[in-house]
Amino acid sequence: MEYAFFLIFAAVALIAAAMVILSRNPVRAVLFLILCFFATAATWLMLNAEFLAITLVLVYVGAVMVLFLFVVMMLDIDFAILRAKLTRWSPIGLALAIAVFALIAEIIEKDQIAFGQHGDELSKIAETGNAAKLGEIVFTNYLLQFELAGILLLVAIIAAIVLIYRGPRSRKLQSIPKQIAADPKTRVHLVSGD
Amino acid sequence: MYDIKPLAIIIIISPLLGAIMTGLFGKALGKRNSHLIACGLMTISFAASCYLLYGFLQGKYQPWNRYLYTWANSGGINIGVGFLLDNLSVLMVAVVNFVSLMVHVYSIGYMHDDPGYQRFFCYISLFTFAMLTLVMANNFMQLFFGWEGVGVLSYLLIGFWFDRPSATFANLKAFLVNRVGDVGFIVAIAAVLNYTGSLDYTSVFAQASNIAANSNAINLICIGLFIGAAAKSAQIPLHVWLPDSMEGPTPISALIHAATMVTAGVFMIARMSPLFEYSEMALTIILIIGALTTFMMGLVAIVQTDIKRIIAYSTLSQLGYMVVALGASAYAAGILHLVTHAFFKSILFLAAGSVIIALHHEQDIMQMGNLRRYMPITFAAMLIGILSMIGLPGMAGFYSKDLIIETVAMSKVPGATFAYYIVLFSVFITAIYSFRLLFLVFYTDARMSQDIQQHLHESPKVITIPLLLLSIPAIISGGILISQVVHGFFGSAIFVLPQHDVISEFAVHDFSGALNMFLHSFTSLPVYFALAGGVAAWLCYIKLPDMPNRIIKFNSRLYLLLIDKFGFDKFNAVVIVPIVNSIANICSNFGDKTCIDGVVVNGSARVVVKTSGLLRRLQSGYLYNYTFMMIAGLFVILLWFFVLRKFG
Amino acid sequence: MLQYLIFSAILFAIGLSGLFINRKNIIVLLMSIEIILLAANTNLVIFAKYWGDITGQAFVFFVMTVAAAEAAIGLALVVLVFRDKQTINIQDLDQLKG
Amino acid sequence: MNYSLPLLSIIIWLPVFSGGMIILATKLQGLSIALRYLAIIVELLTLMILSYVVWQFHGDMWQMQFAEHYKWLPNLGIEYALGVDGFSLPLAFLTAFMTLLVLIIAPTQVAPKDINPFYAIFLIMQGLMTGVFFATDAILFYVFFEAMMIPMFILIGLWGGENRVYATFKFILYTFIGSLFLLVALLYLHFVAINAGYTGVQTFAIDTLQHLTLSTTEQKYLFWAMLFAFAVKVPMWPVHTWLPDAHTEAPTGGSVILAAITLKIGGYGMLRFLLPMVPEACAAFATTIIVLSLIAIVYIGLVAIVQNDMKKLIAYSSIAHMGFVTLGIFAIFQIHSATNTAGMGIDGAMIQMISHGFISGGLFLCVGVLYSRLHTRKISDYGGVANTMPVFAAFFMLFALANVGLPGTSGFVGEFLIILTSFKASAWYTFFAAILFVLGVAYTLLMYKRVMYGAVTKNSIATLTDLGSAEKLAFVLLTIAILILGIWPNPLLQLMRGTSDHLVLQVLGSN
Amino acid sequence: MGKANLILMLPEIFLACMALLVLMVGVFWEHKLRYITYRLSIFTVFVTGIFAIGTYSESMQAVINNSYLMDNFSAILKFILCILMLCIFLYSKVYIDIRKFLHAEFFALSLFSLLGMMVLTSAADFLTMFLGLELFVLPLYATIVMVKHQGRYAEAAIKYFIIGSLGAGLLLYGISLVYGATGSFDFSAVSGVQDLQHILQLGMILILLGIALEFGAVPFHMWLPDVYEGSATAVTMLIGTLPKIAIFAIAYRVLSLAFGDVALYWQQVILILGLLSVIIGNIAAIAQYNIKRMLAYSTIGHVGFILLGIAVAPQQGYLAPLFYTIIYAFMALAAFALIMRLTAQGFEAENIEDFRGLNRHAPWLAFLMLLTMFALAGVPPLVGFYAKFLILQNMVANGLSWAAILALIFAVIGTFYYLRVVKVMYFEEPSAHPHAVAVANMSFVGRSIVFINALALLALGVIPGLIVDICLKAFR
Repeated sequence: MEYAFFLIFAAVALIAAAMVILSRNPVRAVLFLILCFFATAATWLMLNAEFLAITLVLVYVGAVMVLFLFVVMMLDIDFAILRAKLTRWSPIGLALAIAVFALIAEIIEKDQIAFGQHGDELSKIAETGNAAKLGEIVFTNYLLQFELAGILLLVAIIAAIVLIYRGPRSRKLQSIPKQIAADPKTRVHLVSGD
Repeated sequence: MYDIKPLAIIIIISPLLGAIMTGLFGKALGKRNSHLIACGLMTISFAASCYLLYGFLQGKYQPWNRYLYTWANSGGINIGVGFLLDNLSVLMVAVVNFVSLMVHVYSIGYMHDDPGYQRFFCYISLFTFAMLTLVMANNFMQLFFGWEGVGVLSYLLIGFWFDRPSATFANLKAFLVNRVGDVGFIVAIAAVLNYTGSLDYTSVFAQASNIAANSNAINLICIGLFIGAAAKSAQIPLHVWLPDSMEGPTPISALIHAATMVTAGVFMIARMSPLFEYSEMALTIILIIGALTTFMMGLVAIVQTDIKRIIAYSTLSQLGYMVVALGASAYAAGILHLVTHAFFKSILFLAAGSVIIALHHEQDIMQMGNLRRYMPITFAAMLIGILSMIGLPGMAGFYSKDLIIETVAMSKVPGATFAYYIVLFSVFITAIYSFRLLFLVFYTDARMSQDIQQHLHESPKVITIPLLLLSIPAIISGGILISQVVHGFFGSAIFVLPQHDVISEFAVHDFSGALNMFLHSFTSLPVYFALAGGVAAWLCYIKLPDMPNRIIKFNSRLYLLLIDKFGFDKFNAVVIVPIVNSIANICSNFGDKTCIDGVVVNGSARVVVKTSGLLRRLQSGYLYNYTFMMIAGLFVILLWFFVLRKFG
Repeated sequence: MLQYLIFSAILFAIGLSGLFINRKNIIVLLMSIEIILLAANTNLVIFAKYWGDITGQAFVFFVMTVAAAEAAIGLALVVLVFRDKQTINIQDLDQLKG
Repeated sequence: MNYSLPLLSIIIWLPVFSGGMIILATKLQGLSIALRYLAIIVELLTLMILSYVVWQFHGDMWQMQFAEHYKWLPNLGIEYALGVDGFSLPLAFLTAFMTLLVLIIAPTQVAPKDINPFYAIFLIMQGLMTGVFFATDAILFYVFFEAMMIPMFILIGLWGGENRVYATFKFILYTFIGSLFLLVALLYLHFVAINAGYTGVQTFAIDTLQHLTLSTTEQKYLFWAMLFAFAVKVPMWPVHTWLPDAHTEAPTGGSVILAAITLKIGGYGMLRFLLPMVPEACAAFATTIIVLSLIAIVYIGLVAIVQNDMKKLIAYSSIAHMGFVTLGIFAIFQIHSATNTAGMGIDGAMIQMISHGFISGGLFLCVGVLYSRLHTRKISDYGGVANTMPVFAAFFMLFALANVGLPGTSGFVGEFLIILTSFKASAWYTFFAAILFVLGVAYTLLMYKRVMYGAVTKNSIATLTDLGSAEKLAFVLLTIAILILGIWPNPLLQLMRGTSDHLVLQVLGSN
Repeated sequence: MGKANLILMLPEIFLACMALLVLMVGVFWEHKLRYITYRLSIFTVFVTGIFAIGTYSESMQAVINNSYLMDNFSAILKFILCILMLCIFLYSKVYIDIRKFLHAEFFALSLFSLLGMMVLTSAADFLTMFLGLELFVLPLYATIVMVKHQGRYAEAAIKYFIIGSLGAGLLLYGISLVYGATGSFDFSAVSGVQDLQHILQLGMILILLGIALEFGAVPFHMWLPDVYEGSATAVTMLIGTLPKIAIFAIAYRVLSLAFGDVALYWQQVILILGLLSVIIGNIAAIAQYNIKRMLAYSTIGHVGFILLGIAVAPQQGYLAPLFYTIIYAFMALAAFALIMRLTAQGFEAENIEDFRGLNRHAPWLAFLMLLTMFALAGVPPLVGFYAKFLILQNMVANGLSWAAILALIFAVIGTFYYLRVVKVMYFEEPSAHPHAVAVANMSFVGRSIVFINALALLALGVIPGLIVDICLKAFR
């Protein structure tokens, strides 16, 4: 049962992911990505990562993806130009992607890895709520890293501001001398009738 | 027992000093002082050498062999600079100094108006120094030093008038040909060192019989040495430089290209007799080459029209005689001919020089004629020279040449019989070209322009006196020296194996004093050959002047061959030079420029640049290309790591 | 468990291929990177379960922070590029090459 | 022997620092003349110290004398170690001597405003090249070996001919490619030394590296690696093509130093590294090297004949003459009988190097004299110069004759000794080597003929002025050197007697 | 996390606080006191450096929660990072001033980036490493864009960003796999792994490649030239120097602490990457006309050498690559600083042609550039030689003479393009438009330090023992 769910969600996630890179419309791509995240979050739930799954949905889908969507829409993009067509090189790219995957899968498969080889601690933790446990670790063992992550976010904020901010826009104040000095000849353009 | 070291040093240093003074300070000294210094120092040297020769003739001095200083000590071998004075070298020294002195004096007159006056004296003094070093050397290094020294001075003197293209062509040719010979020479010297472990004459000669055990070694050494000698003494086929060398001033032709340098080869072989004796092969080659040179060059001399070239070819022919004598192991005879030839050939050249000056540098005998009326002394000297050369009984040349012919006849070296007939016949040829020269220059009608004819007069005293002084030994030296020579004057200096010793054989069987030899000559063939030659020349050039042309018409092919000098020059010019040139061009253009530089050096640079351009194009600027390549790289590395490495 | 790993590997491969198969839109590149990070995160979650070790999940937590930061900067850059060139076509980003 | 002063260091660094100072002070216009004299004084001082070293030197010893050891990079086993022996001393002296000549003649060659930097570069270069000869630590050697390329590069580039850029790059890349193999070889030897139990600063000492036991395979690889470095410098056929270009494009002084000194570093390197370190491989490949040398002699001799640029011709002639050096060095491996006479080959090679320094230096100076007057190197632009420049003609002739190996000049001594040695290996070697006697005459004197002889047909030549006093001084000094070495080479031979004998013993063993 | 440990972290803490302070000061006082943030930043870096070297001690090695390692290595590297940062600030003050981005944001971002790099030098687990890496690259993306440089900055930044993120992705995926094999993020945990070798090694390779990507090694090098060219010189200087040290540091940590036991597996990979980098970097540089682009390719070549050093480091020690990295950073610093010296307002000395005939106008500048170029080329007696020397020595000692020769051949080919710069400066006539040398494009202090920087390449060449000793101390 769980396996079937996994298969369904995995399939959805993968198809969505594929559509992200294949879709011709960026808005759709973002939406597919959101779908992909949702589906993946579902699989995470099956892996006893409830808190993370929720976070993924909340933070990613709720914030990051919306940001994406926002940017896509805000930028006045001529989608016609961006309509990606599969070029003649695409098969090679596809082959490469498949090859990379096959290789990774082949390597991983050799190790005969399976759940349960080291017990199932997480299920037990999940019963008490893994958010608490996670918080415990993050604020003790990984305090330093937590601080760093904080700085990282600060940096991201600064960076984003620095990148987008175009300096103080001059306020539109009335300039009396300018108005007085204005010459009608420069202001009025006579357009010939024909 | 007197120490003769000071004498030796005086002899050798004087010319060097003269050269240095005239060379470095010539401009400051002025012409007059320069020639006074040069001639004065030569006189000192000559006097010392006469004293020395006298001492040796008297038996007052013994052969003297001493090192002055160590030139190089390397690899356990000591190479020194020193002198070997024995009868052979002392005689040579005297001859060289005498001729050199005469030429010095003669040059005062001959070179009088030349802008390079001091330079000339510097050169000839330096030449004398080099020649003396060669002669007095007691080891191979020094021999080579002198050998090259005379070669270089010859080069410089042939090219003395360096603004003449022909002169600079000739001197380079001379040096080149000599260098070809030096290849053989230096290989031989190296072989000597290799087989004997020494370069010192005494110790090398002491081991000669040991080397002889290895016939390859002795043959290599002797043939190598002979190649050197052949170049210096202008034997076929390395003779081509000598006729051209006549581009130099005439005194030079007399000194270098008649009396001294060209005979260095002969001297050297005589000096090396202890080695040559053991190499029958080398002796045969020497014999044959010498005989061919005698004959062929004599023939060429007949058709030449340039007065100096005729004499030059005659020199070649006479050198051939000497070489033949060496080949027959009659080293003493060769040396004797060398001495007498030095005198009479100097006369011929100097007299020719006198004629040339008188005719304002006209050298074509077809533009001369009847000069005996205007230049009696020159004529007399020339006549003496020619008579001596053709071997008129009693003259110096007679004794030496007759001795050669006799000894060759006795020799049992393979090829001796062939050589004998050739040298015998060459007597005839000698007479023809000699008399042709004499007749065309001094007899017949004057063919020079009126202008010149009116100003014809005998040359000044500085020119005629040396001529006359040289005439004396040209007449008497043979008669004086013959019995000494035949009776082992050279003593230990020349070594002959008993089975080769034709001179002793001659001394025992046929020789009973110079006078008897003179008398006896009228019963032998050579004199009649010479006479026949004289008559033939008389017929052709005085009695029947159109005879030569008829002969030419009759056998024009031979004539052309002779005009072509048997084609040696043509061969060099048409075959050797172009081949060398084209090989050089191939090496330069194909080898260096195309292959090494073009393909390897610049080629690799081009490959790098091409690759660089390719990489530039790969760096297309498109992000997806970058990522594609990165991921492809990632894939390849993973593939290699996990699959191809057969890991796991 | 292998299927989970393969799932994330496929995600990873899709993410990678998104970087070069797409030739037009920079935003898709950003999304591809998100997919790659997602694959990594999924891996971490899988292995956290395998080891029964919560630190794996903690790592994911941090990665998500980083990813958000990256996304912010990335989008800012996209905006910038658009302002600069009036396009976000990858093929127009070819001034720097060679 | 207790030397209080580090004489060798002074000899190296005095010129380098003076050169640096001169460069620094170049801007000060008022000092221009003073700096020029400073350079000459420094040069003379260096020569005096060197003469003192020569005077105090024991020629019969093979050990390094005047040795200096200072800590430099103890962690890496590298030491600042200097010393002289019979090989390095004459070459160091040659370096200083030739630099002096270049300094003397420089004012006639470069523009007055350039003279101080020109001097400075030569002083620096001299110091570095002397360092190459004095270094007894392999890495120190290598550092000097490479470092001297920098001033040379700038020198040719700044004052060279039209094609100088190509020439400098070719030159420097060729040399770098060569020397990288040397570096790797030295590192390998160092590695072997460490494994053999050497520690500390010994691990890069040349002396240590000479005493390692190496397998035959190792020797072979090391041989080729080191050979390549030195073969480029020498240069041997077929890695010689940098030389004609570099020589041709370099300013006169540069050509002089290139020909006189840098080529010698190759030969010196062979004597110092190749032979003692990998004797077995040297013996194994001797035939190859000898054949290459003979090709250099004959092939390059031929190539030289058809050159129409004087400097190129002399450059090719240098290659051919350096062929004798390699021939002499490697012929000793094939002497079957009486190996104790092998020293002659080494001696010959050394003398040939010294002598070639003088002669090629002289010839390049000659071309420089002509170039400074007519600004062309093409042979066909000349003709009949002897008419207008008789004194110059005399010197030129002397150098030309020395170049063809005339006995009595230094050119003969080395070639003679090498030829004598080569016969002990094979008569054929001697024969082919002796061919240079003919080819040498052909190219040298043919050039002389075309440049100097003949009638004056061009206006430019009719107005030539003969040598100035500076040029005369330089030529006289060179002439004296050439003649003394030619007439009495024995003192020089005795100077390196001990070193040469020791090398033979080291390489061939006691027979 | 005890008190003592926190003191050891003083440099980082101080730096982080000061960076924030700079930001605040910038907001409130910058418009009044123009250079206050600049001065504050200088002060910060200076003091941080002192604190960093203060953490050096002969015997101490402190670990914070298995994830942060304070030892001599980190102390010395942090100190060097601070020196480099200080130099960059000093060099580029005027440059950024006339380009109007001398603002708190620039300094704050630079300081945060420095913080990230300092974290990297001390990181002892994968999480810290990952965060450090991100912390140091993210500000760099932003700084590229801050300086509106010839309209290509955005392209450069986005390329850097995408590829940097790809690198982070690879790294992260690799980390996840290693975590899968070990169950821990500590570097030290890796050594105990018995089973799951494949996963471990796949993870290891991916981590290595991620690091290689940040390094700019072939085949992950393609971002480097574009970023170098597209950034303003001050930023290129930043990108071209410090990160190399930080990335070397993390490579050292990961390879020695985590993968030290399985060195045999990764050595070959690194060797191949190194060789490829040396080959392709040097060859590609030849065809360049833009000097920054050329230096980028040359960087690839140098990175190749560092990787070669790393490849043999398990046997021979990390001294050689560390030495190389430090020396390289200083050489690159000098090179970019000298390029900066030729700039003027509205003019960037970008093309090699701009150096034409420099010797005529500014002999000193030309001479310093010459020293730098020869140093980069690795010609003795300049210090670049010893860097190569050490690497080669290690390679030969490891039996890789063939690779040493191969690398050297391409290094020699690389000499060509360095010499071409010298050629242009010395052997060619000045071009039509004058050099900007006369313009005050660097403060006096900056100029003096550039002078010292370039001459040090020569001086250290004469006494290279100094830096070698420092590097040796790092591993004590």
